[in-house]
Amino acid sequence: MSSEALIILIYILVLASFLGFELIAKVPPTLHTPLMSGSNAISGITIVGALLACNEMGYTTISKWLGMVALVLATINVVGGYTVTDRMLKMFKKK
Amino acid sequence: MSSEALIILIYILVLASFLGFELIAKVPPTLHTPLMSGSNAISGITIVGALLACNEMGYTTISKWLGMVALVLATINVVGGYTVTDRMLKMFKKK
Amino acid sequence: MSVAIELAYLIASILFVLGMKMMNKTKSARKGNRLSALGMFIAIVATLLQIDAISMVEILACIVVGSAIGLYYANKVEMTKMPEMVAIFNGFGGLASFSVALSDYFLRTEVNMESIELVTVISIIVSVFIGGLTFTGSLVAYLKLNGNISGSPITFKGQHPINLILFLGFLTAAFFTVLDQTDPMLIIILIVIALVLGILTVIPIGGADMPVVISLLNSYSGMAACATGFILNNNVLIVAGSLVGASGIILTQIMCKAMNRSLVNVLLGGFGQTVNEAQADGPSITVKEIGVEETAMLFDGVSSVIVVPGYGMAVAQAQHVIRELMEQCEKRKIDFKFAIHPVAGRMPGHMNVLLAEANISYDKLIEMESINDEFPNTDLVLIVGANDVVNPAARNNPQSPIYGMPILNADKARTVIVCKRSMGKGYAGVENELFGYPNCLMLFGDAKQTITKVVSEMKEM
Amino acid sequence: MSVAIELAYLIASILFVLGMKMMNKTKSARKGNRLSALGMFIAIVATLLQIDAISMVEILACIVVGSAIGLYYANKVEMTKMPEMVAIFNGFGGLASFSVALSDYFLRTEVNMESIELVTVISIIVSVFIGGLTFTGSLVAYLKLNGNISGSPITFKGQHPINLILFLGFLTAAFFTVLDQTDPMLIIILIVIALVLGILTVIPIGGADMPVVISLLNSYSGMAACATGFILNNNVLIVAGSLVGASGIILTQIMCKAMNRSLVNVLLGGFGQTVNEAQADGPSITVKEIGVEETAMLFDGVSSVIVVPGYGMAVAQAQHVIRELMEQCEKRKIDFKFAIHPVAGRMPGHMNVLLAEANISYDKLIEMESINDEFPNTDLVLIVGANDVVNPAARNNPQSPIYGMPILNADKARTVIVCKRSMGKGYAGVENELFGYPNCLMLFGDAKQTITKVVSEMKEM
Amino acid sequence: MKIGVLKETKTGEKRVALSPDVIKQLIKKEFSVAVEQGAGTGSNFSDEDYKEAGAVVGSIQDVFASDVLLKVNLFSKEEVAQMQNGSACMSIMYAYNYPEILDEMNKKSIMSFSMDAVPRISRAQKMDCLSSQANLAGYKSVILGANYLEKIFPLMMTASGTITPAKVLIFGAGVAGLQAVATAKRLGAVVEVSDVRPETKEQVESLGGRFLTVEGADEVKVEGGYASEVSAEFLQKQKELIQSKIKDSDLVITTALVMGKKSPILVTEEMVKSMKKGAVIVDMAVESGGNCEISEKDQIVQKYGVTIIGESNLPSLLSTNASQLYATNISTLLLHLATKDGFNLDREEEITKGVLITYEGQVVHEFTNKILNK
Amino acid sequence: MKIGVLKETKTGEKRVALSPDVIKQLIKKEFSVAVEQGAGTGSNFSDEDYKEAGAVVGSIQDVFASDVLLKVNLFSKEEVAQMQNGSACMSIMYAYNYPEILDEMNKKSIMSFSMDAVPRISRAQKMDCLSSQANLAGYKSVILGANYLEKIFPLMMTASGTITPAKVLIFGAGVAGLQAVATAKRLGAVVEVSDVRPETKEQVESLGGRFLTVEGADEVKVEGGYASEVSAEFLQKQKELIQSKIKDSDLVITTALVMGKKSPILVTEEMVKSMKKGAVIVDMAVESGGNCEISEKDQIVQKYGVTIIGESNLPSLLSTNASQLYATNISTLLLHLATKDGFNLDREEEITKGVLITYEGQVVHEFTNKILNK
Ligand SMILES: NC(=O)c1ccc[n+]([C@@H]2O[C@H](COP(=O)([O-])OP(=O)(O)OC[C@H]3O[C@@H](n4cnc5c(N)ncnc54)[C@H](OP(=O)(O)O)[C@@H]3O)[C@@H](O)[C@H]2O)c1
Ligand SMILES: NC(=O)c1ccc[n+]([C@@H]2O[C@H](COP(=O)([O-])OP(=O)(O)OC[C@H]3O[C@@H](n4cnc5c(N)ncnc54)[C@H](OP(=O)(O)O)[C@@H]3O)[C@@H](O)[C@H]2O)c1
Ligand SMILES: NC(=O)c1ccc[n+]([C@@H]2O[C@H](COP(=O)([O-])OP(=O)(O)OC[C@H]3O[C@@H](n4cnc5c(N)ncnc54)[C@H](O)[C@@H]3O)[C@@H](O)[C@H]2O)c1
Ligand SMILES: NC(=O)c1ccc[n+]([C@@H]2O[C@H](COP(=O)([O-])OP(=O)(O)OC[C@H]3O[C@@H](n4cnc5c(N)ncnc54)[C@H](O)[C@@H]3O)[C@@H](O)[C@H]2O)c1
Repeated sequence: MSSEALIILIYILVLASFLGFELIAKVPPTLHTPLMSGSNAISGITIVGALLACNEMGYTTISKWLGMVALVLATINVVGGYTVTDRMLKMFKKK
Repeated sequence: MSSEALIILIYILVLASFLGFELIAKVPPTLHTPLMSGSNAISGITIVGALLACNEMGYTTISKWLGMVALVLATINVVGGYTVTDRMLKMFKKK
Repeated sequence: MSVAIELAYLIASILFVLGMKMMNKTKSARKGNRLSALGMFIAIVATLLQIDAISMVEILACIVVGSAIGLYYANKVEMTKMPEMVAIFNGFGGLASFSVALSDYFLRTEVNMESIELVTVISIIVSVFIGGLTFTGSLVAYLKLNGNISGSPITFKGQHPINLILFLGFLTAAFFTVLDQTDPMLIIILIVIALVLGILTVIPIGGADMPVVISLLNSYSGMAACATGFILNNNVLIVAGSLVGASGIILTQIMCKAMNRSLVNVLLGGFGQTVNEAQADGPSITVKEIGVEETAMLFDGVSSVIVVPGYGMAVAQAQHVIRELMEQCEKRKIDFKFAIHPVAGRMPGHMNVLLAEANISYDKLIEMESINDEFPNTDLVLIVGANDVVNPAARNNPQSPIYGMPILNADKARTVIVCKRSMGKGYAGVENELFGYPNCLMLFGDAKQTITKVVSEMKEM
Repeated sequence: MSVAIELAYLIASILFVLGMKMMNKTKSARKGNRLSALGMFIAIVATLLQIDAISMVEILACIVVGSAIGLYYANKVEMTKMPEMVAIFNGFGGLASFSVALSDYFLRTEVNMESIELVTVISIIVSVFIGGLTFTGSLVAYLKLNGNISGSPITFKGQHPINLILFLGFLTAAFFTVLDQTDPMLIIILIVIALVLGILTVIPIGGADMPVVISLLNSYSGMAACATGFILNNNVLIVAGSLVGASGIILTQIMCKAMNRSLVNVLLGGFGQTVNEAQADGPSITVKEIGVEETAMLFDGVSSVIVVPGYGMAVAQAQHVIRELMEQCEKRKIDFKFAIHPVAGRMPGHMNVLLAEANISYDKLIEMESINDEFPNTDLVLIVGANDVVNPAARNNPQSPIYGMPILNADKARTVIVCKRSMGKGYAGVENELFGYPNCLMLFGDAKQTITKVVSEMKEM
Repeated sequence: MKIGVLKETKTGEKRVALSPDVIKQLIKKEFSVAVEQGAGTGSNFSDEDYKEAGAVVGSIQDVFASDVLLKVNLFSKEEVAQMQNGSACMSIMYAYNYPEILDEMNKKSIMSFSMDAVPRISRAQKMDCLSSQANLAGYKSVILGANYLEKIFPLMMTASGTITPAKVLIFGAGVAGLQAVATAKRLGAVVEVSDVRPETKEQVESLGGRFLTVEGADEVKVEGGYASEVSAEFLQKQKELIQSKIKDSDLVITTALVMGKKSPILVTEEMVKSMKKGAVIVDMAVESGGNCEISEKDQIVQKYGVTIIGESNLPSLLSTNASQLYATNISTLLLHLATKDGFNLDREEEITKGVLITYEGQVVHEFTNKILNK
Repeated sequence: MKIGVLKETKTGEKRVALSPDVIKQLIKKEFSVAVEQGAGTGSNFSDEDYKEAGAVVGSIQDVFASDVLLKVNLFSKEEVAQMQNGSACMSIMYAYNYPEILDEMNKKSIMSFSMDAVPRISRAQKMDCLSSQANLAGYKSVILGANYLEKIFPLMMTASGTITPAKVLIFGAGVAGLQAVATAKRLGAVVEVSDVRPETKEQVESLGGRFLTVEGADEVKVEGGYASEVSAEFLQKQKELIQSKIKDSDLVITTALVMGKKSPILVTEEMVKSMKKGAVIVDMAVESGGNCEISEKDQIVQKYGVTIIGESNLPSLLSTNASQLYATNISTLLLHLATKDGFNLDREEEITKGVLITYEGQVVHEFTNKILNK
């Protein structure tokens, strides 16, 4: 990776982190758990990495096996996370 | 510019814009004018562009002249902007 | 990587940001979650488009298995078990990042036999460390919450020094890994230390602090994803990961504040002293606690409320904030009354004076005889600083000094919340068994302060 | 471009973000501004390091000239002329971006004779358009505020169609420029249209709306800088420019809301109708509105508050919620008092009865004579349903039926918020000019309801 | 300029025209003040207090030798006789009721100012003794009623049973009426109010009282803040409403005045009969004829099991406060009209025009003349 | 079982032992009730009201022919003389003060129950007439004081000046004292309280009053809710504190009782001299000797410019409510002791043991015996 490319990635890291800070500045306590759960689902974005890791030729490499383990786990995280969050938030519906 | 490089610039644009939105979500009215003035000074960042534009060989090119005009203007904007903002904010000092 | 895919990632990133923003408000939270799910979907589909046909079968199989497990548990779990669920999902996320990092490491060192750039090595180490720690930490949190291991803090001497030594060991191993990227021994050391540290930092923490820990681990798993993004040079991982990492830290801080703990305390992993030991002597009663938010949610869901004020309301001067509570309830069309026990307080008419001061109209105040039959049909009774006047011992226990005194049948209501500072006794100095009843929840704290919080929670709903 | 310089830019960007964040709170605003100035300094120095020695002399000369002018005017200008100053500085910023873009254009086409990439061409056009428009627009705003041209809206028939035609003309010329980058005629057309549009969109707008316009133009100049960043492929320009662009839009929106105008209205440039005709008969007063959230924020930032209660507080029965407001303020260590006018309300001691009911201790209530000298040193006065008792006409206007009545000098405070339902008159039936004072903001609505909202906003902060 | 303060002579009057605090301020403005011995006793101001404040405490003769004489109540014939020719005097006069006193004053060319005639305009509020005294009277009416009532005001739920709150019915929501509402409400009573002026509804509610709306109420004319006489139809409807309410009332306070007229009868003998045993009526309009048919001035009547209090001088029962406020009122008016060098009248000015009754041997006050010449 | 209600004979007593409402409930339980003619007049209960409730209203002879006689105050020798041998009677007796009456009762073997001796335990609260009457007395003491005071209670900022709030100083935060705090506070006064029992601090503050803490207060012993005598040292310190506070007070209310003893002197003559002119003292302990040195029982004393009210029977001034509550108390006790078929005593039971004074010709009450045999 060129150092310029790295710097640009750092730009993105920094800006996104700031954004993360700002976005959660004020949350009512009732939303703490759903929010935690929802952002946990987002952190399942590592699924993209897992997919790419799986995309290796041949069967026997440890890399591929690790990738597949990662893929299953990340999928659980993503699918389960979003579903659970949605269930929680359903309760907030005004009667 | 490669399209990948462009996309990365767009990432930065998007994230910074979001951040801009979030940062100013709630400002007390008394701070409206100082904030406007302060962010105006930041927009004087174009001074960097002006500096780069001035950095051309030879004297006669229109580019260079434009660059120098830009530099003077941008400097006024930056220096004047920050100074004026500071003066305004001095008034808010807690007694 | 084609521009189209990069654009898809950009859109996914934007959707994550918007989704997270909308999760901030009760009204839009659900839509926000769906938006972020949409972003995830787009990111996954875009990635799948890059996949070689050969790997596709296994990949889809993995996805199907993962989805099935995720869906099954997410739908099966009871509402009360949500925190456990979040913990374990989070652990899986951490483990996934960990695995991806290792996968990439082995791919480069073992398969391609190439040497790795510095940035990438560091990223891999970070990802392994944080991912592994997140995994075991979350697992411990899950087991604690689930009751598989004791919820109370498990502490031993030298905890902190051991953690420190392990961490320094990790740093050393990391340093050598950077120098010699191909030694699998070093990597195994790194892995083991990360996993052990996850266990060691969470095990000494008490059950009540678990939500904070989970939130922090959640932030960590975001950071792990971010590190993975650096390994793979992938923007969407960086954006999403750092969003979660940063927002998780803030959320943790907010939660700490709500629990009156400092973040430093949490970050050092040194917290875990138990919360409010009920200081009751004599035959102690096991009580269930309820928090301010849940109280507010309970109020939000009922259709009839009776408030039983007592001397504690007078001491706390909580009458004004109780009027606000009344206003909030009436806005929600909840039937709201006060049950006035004739000897509540310390002088005849004590409650009357205070409630009149708070401008509560006389027709809301119901005498004991008239209201006692209404309790069984009442959804929620809030007892504010009253004790003796709702003590069922007056009915049940001929030995009790208050036996024979008529009491308010608050215990007969569907749910009873008792707002008082502690397990302290009332004027008569006797234990109150009501507090241990199955339909009774204790809301500990000064009446004015806690109810103020309940009201502001309700206002936000 | 070396890594060090890129890192410097990164640091500058971070400082801009932090600075802007800190500008949000009265307490930290000044520090924030300095932080952002530091960022700018770092960016400039880093850039200078790239400069060839040959150009250095002229560059330094330009910087010295610019700094001297900027410093001179910034220090000379009176406080009341601040908005003009901001407008003209902003115009210069726009013109600078415009010039840089043109400079780059000519450099590539005339000097280097190379063909330009699509992205760059578009960026140049955008930069020229926005920069030019910002310049002339700001100039007009400056002249209007300075009184060089009439502050009242200058309108003529067909304004909107002409603007539209010009804009379409610009788009056409832009299209052809993209096709043929070397035709200077096209560039001149673009320049002229941009400059003319700037004038035309601002000239029809009235003086009272100028702050909104300036804020919008400020946002535009940020966008111009951002476009310039795309031309030069420079991250710090993009970050800083888009920060300013986005925050400027939001700020404009907030200001519109405070003035009760819609942003669409402003964005279309079709604004300029005077602000909410106060439904008063007789000489109408132009007032500035404030919302609940901003009120809460104002309270959050001050150190002394005086509340002036009047008959409206009694009608709304707002005394209890005002006590809550007091509690919130006292939590923030804000000095909080009540100024009791002897004839506030409709009977002697009316306010005393109500405030005593709300349990506000007597020592918070200050008589008119004692408190009147304190107003000039008070950050914020909240007038709750009072009208006649704070009407400066009693001091100033011998024709007024209340002339000669002693009043509370609430108008002397730094900021005054008036909470009442409408522009309705008080007991004496006279207009209150205070409401139109520059330091006065109207918080319309029933006193109890609005202050309840303010309090719950404050609780969330 | 020398100011004289006489001791009040009316029976039961405990107020005094100037308080030591106010005298201090006058002395600062270089007036001199003479106070009759013992003038302040009823208000708990001792002669020492006055001396400390800078006044001369002297015999009645000393006081009569002043440029302006101040009192609370109207000067008697004897007092006028002792005044110096061409001097001035100020008090609550209700001048139109006492033409004979005015004649005496005119004979001696005495300039008189009436405190009750201060116009009810914003800038004159500080001189308005009708408001200041009515305000105290409103408070006192409730205390007095509460003291005579054999029940307590607030709702009380006790081990020995629940005591229901007292019901207080108030007629007239003027200054006195509103203060009565506030005081009764504070003590925990349920308060209902009847008034002819519809705008008082909001005012009553702002104090937590319930307003009894009579239909046809919009026909009432209001002149300068005072209710003018109302239609017979209105009164009839009001009566019916009251009849239904008064039966349950524990305390009735009547404050309904119509300026310059006999006050309306609102509580008839019939109604009193229908009331609960032990109920109490405080008739604050008793001085001008009474709102209750069977109230008697300065008497406490027990009839049909009801106690009817006809105290005509309620402010005097709160003499300390009443004198403090009255002193502020009268001194503010005096300072408006005079400097240390003497009176300085602008006879076109609204307040001066409003309060000046006799001047250079003539009754110059419009309203007084209107009533007297009728 | 026949219950007889006698008319009270004590001067100034307007209460009555049973109210029509309570009689209705007794009749439902198949008791029969005879009420002496005119017994309820003072409390605004007419003979008709009693008849409607189901009582027989008859002559005094009819009433004496009952199984149990009820009164508020102790029976006189003459009344005991007219009672049937072996019948029963109940009233507030303060038996230890009247051995001669007890002798008379014992001679006729009359069973007597004293209302003031109800033990202060939770389940007896409904019979506790000391609380119910003290509560009313506390309210009344403030109303009475406010009525005698020549100032108003609340702070009032008016056009004619600001009236500062009245300062009320209350001694003793028992039932009466606390109700006085609440009432004075409601009316807008600034209230300060002194008590020997430290736990009353929190109670006073819960009503918005300020508690004056005397150092050494922890030494006070409390027996069954009553304050026992306190150390001389404490009293001295308390005195000093009071001396500094009482000078500024407008209204002083004293409620400090020590059971079975003369009440402590808290306000000395010296202190009264130091008070403001026009101040008022209400001495609620006057019956048992008074907390104020110069208060006189049932007199209103004016001394040193201070009004000292020594009304010994404040509840009687709120006769309607007082009778209602007393009737609940006495009927609850009666129902505890008897059924429609007569008394049914369990002499080991705490309440019965507490209230039974004479039984089968003997004084059987421990505390009474203790005092009498001293
Ligand atoms: N009404 C009368 O006339 C009278 C007179 C004398 C005695 N009594 C007796 O007083 C008792 C009255 O019963 P009650 O139920 O009203 O009171 P209680 O039984 O005395 O209980 C009051 C409770 O309030 C809680 N508390 C105190 N301060 C508080 C605060 N700031 N915030 C929240 N809670 C607070 C205390 O628990 P924590 O310490 O855990 O917070 C206490 O258990 C009866 O036993 C009655 O017989 C009544
Ligand atoms: N104190 C006395 O003894 C006495 C006696 C008689 C007359 N006065 C006269 O009364 C006046 C008192 O002055 P003031 O400033 O207290 O009152 P004011 O001048 O009468 O003004 C009251 C204001 O309250 C607003 N208001 C009414 N209801 C409201 C609600 N629910 N929420 C928010 N605002 C509400 C009204 O404006 P909107 O309609 O726009 O909401 C009105 O302008 C003086 O002129 C005085 O001379 C006094
Ligand atoms: N401008 C000022 O600053 C100022 C000063 C003082 C008073 N005022 C106003 O003047 C008004 C009158 O004050 P006041 O106390 O002297 O009034 P008042 O003593 O003349 O009358 C008392 C009240 O009785 C009412 N009333 C008359 N006839 C009635 C009837 N038949 N039934 C029921 N009620 C009846 C009147 O409407 C009035 O409210 C007040 O409301 C006050 O707002 C204004
Ligand atoms: N268990 C129950 O249900 C119940 C029922 C009624 C009363 N009580 C309690 O009994 C207590 C006593 O009630 P009471 O009103 O009959 O008391 P009381 O009339 O015997 O005494 C009045 C008060 O005077 C105080 N006092 C005595 N000496 C004093 C001194 N030198 N200076 C200042 N204060 C002095 C006492 O402490 C007491 O508070 C009450 O506080 C109440 O809580 C309990």
